[in-house]
Amino acid sequence: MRELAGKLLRLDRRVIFVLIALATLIPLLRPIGLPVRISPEVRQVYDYIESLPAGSVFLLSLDFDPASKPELYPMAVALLNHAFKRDLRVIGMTLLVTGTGMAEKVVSGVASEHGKQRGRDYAFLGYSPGGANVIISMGQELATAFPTDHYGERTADLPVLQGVNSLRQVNYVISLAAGTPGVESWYVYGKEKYGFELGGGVTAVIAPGLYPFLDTGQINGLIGGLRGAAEYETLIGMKGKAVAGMDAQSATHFIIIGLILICNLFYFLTRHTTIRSFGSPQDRPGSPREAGR
Amino acid sequence: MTLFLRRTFPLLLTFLFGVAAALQYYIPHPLSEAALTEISVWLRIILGFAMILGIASLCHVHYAKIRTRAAGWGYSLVVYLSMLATVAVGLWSRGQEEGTGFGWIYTYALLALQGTMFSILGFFVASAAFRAFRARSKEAAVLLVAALIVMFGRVPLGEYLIPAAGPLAGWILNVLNTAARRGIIIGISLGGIATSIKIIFGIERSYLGGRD
Amino acid sequence: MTPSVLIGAWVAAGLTLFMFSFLYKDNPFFRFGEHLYVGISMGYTIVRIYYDVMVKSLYTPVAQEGKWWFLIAALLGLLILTRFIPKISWLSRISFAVIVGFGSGVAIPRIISSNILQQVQGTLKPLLGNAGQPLLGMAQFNALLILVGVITVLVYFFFSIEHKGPIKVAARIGIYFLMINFGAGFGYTVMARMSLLIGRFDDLILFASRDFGYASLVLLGLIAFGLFLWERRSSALSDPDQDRRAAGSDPHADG
Amino acid sequence: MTFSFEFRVSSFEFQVPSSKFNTRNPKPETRNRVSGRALAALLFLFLSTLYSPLKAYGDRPLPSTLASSLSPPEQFDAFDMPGDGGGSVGLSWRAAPFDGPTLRYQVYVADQAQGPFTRLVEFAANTRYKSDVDRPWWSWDRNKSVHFYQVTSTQDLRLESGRPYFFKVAVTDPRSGSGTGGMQTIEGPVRSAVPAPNFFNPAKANNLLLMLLFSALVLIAIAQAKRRPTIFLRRIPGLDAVEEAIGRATEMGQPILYLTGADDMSSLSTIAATVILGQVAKRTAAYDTELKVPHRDPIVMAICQEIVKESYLEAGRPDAYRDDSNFFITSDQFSYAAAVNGIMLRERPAANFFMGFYYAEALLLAETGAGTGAIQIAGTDADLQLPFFITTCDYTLIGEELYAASAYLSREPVLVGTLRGQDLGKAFLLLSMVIGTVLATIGGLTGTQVFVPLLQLFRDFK
Repeated sequence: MRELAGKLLRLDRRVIFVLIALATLIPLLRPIGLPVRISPEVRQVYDYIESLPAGSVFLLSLDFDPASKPELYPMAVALLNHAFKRDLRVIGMTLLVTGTGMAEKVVSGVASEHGKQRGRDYAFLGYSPGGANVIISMGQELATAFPTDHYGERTADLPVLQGVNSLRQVNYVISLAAGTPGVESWYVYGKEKYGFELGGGVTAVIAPGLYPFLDTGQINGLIGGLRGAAEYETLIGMKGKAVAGMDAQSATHFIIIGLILICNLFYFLTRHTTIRSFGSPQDRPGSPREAGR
Repeated sequence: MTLFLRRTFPLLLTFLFGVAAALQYYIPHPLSEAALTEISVWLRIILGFAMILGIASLCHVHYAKIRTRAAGWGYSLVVYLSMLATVAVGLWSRGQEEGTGFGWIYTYALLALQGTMFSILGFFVASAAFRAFRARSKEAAVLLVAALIVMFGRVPLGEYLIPAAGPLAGWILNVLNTAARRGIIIGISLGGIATSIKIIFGIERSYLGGRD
Repeated sequence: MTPSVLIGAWVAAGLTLFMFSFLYKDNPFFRFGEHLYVGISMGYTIVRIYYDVMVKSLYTPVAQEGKWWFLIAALLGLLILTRFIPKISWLSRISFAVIVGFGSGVAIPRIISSNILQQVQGTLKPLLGNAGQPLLGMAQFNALLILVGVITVLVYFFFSIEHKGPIKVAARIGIYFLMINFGAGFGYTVMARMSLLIGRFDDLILFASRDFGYASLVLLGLIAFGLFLWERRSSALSDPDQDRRAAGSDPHADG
Repeated sequence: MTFSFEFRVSSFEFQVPSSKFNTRNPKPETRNRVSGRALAALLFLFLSTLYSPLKAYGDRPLPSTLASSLSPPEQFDAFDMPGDGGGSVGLSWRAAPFDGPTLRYQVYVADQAQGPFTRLVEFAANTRYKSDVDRPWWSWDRNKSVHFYQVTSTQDLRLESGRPYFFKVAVTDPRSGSGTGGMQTIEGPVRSAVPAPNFFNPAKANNLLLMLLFSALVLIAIAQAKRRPTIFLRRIPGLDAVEEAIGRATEMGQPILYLTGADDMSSLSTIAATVILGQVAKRTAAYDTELKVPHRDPIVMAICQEIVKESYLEAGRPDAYRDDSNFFITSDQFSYAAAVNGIMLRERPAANFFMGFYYAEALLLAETGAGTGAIQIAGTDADLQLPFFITTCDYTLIGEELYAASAYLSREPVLVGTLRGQDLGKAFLLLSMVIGTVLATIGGLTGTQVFVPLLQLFRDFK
């Protein structure tokens, strides 16, 4: 028994790697949909979109590039699904040139899943250079900031934008961001002046920094990280990438926790035997010689 | 005269730039802001030139391997070829990434390689945790328990099983963790300030190397 | 789907698997990926430096905006290159002096602002109830804990005082705080690292779809087969004992 | 709240000993009577010096809404905002007895004295006082009886430094307008100000003071150490291991891998790492062990070449020095990590040193190194990466110990003196935090503002 325990303590790292790979892969292929507790800040975003009557204007600014895709892309999918389900008029855009292709793909992809038509039910404006200045000029006149949409059609002619001359006619804006320009820019240059409601979706890293904005009502809701995206998917009843991702998170965390518990159990079993390297301080169990190849 | 140029002049420059850069922080005048931006551009330009040193070193190492047919010299050839190819495509694309071959290399080769190396950390946190988190001593036990609670409380399943785990993990992170981090940060700051002062006053000059 | 995207998917999936093969052991696929990565990243850096630094930050300001003083920076840059000529290589010190001096000077006030003042300020909280609050609530208890933590950790870092008596006790408590910090930091980061892994696996799953010609699956099979062949060849060529010891640094596997 | 009252409160607190929590008793008393008395004396000193800025807190006017007695804003003044980069003007005027939530102030601006004036802002008459501005007492009169509004450039108005602007303030009563058709508005005088950039931001004076204090502490400690070179230093386990690691590499005939971190030469952690490299190189020169230093920054590489060369000279082994022991890989984070991992797996260094600042690649490097069986010693001030080094390395220099390491390794009085200076700095901050917390607690319990000026010394102002 002790021998076995000692052997397990010197477990080949590659066994752990396989366990982690499986714990990630299986939930991604077959999402279990483990329960996720919905936080109020995510629910606020959901409730606000629920409260908008059909035909309201919803602007989604996808202000992120491929580096933040794992966290923010599922948010975009979930929000677009919700908006199209509610028959909102959806406007997509981005403030980051490197994110343009990805943003276009997600907007048009989700739209076609819901049978929505470009120009009539939704628009994708694409990218316009200038960062936060784009928001300012959109506030004055949408057509100045985006004379044409991403596909080269005049924005003024798009049926979906009838009656929408500037940000003042937009009901709800959500910025999905991993930094600046992002949620803060939309607040400072947009909401404060043009009076639309603003929500945010951000990576887990910058989410803590935005809670002050939430407390003061500068943004009405916040979706933070993959977890926030999973909460949103749960709210709209869609088991998407984020839910699958959270399942994988739970699984990998529990694998690690389990491994630690087991190895401590074995450690206490073998502690009093003379297995090399557990007694002397020079040869600490954490030392590499034990790692095994 | 040369001794002055070789030894004293650099130290003098260090002192002048150090003091000026420190005082800049207290000067709100636009000129001082402009100077700061200007100098950071300077540093980028200097680094740009210095990169030639780096490229030379890289090429030298791999050239030596190829010339001596050292073990694995074929891989050194891979370095040369991929570097030259990337530079050629980059110049062809005029440094633009949108819809060019250069952008293609960035998206499909560089991002994929980078993302994969980064994600290997996911495996490594697991194996490091398995090896290191053993309750060998009281300190190690504290480390272990803190890690377990935080890991448990961070994922939906953990929070679902033990609802208190989430808030407890949050408390550990926001209170106990903050306290220790503050201590570490304050200590680091003092060490950093002391190093800065030694450099500015020419007490620490090993970075200049040489004896003359 | 355009051919460039399709080829891109195959390349990305292949390189991803090459790098992951490192988890098994050092092998030719990983070595190829590693060296390719170094070459591409260096090439990318060269191009970026040429356009963003040399053209945008140096040539344009000097030639078009007349900012001649940027030439001083260029001169300092050239001085660094004197390291190629041993006789005058001491000139490079002038540039080092500027860089190191500037770095040290810039650091001091900013460190004081964000790492001392802001941290001390965050610690100075009332330990007993503020007006309107309970005398000893959770907030006060936390403030006390933070104060104790900061102080004991600082005591631990004292170098020139012998750790005995009350100092020793405080330093011990400091160590426990440090351990909690390390444990919590580790546990907290696991999630972020796993997110990256999930993102990577997501891409592989995407590339394994029919649209991409089952790229991930085909390549995974090929790499596994390649590794099998490589293992067989290397164990046939070297005696088993040596192989075990030097697995991964096998000279016979070289290209 | 007057001076005598404040002092009475604090002296009362210090003289009545009582049990811990049932009365609102501040901490010092429960600890030590003597220090309590000393504190009281100290307080007295502070209070007497702070008397003048404090008296202003008392006389805030009673709000009343007698609309009939509207009068133009008094003591209206426009001035360049102190301690800024220009482009901003401050307006202040005395709070009137009729100020209340129903009345409103309007601020107008023009670029000529005759106008035309445009309205900038309108706000309730019981808001925006000088005391609302978050500036320290030494650079701002935090007066509750003076209204204040700061004019800065907006989209519609560009305030340029160096030219005059004209301002006026009007007080208006919106209620009076509802019935009679024209609401009662009374304008004040026109004042002008020239926004100008300043050469010193007094709000940052405490920062400057701390910088001078720490500089002096370090320099004095160094001077002292030169005179009395034997200073006690506690053990740092990781440093004892440096020798052991080099010894083991020599025994095994394997190289030593030394990394200087991810940052460039202007970062202090990198500088510390290069200084330690010098000490390590002296030993490898003496033992004739191969040293490998892969780099991410060409300038750091060049400097490290100088340092290592110098160390070999000092150790009397210039012949053993090789220029390519410092070599460049790439400046990209993860390709560098991949290449260093490759070196670890193929060349099997017997000892790995990770000094300097690291980002996410820390675990990638250290865990691979752990797998190869090398002795690993890390030293970093990257607090986010410390957990990973702690769990994967044999020894880790935590935060400040990185900076201390060179002093330990060289034992030069100058360097050891620096440690003393750092300790003095720590002691100072430690005491400030304890005293500051006590004062904040007393302040919180009694609701007094007396200690605010003192506590502001440790606040970061921009």
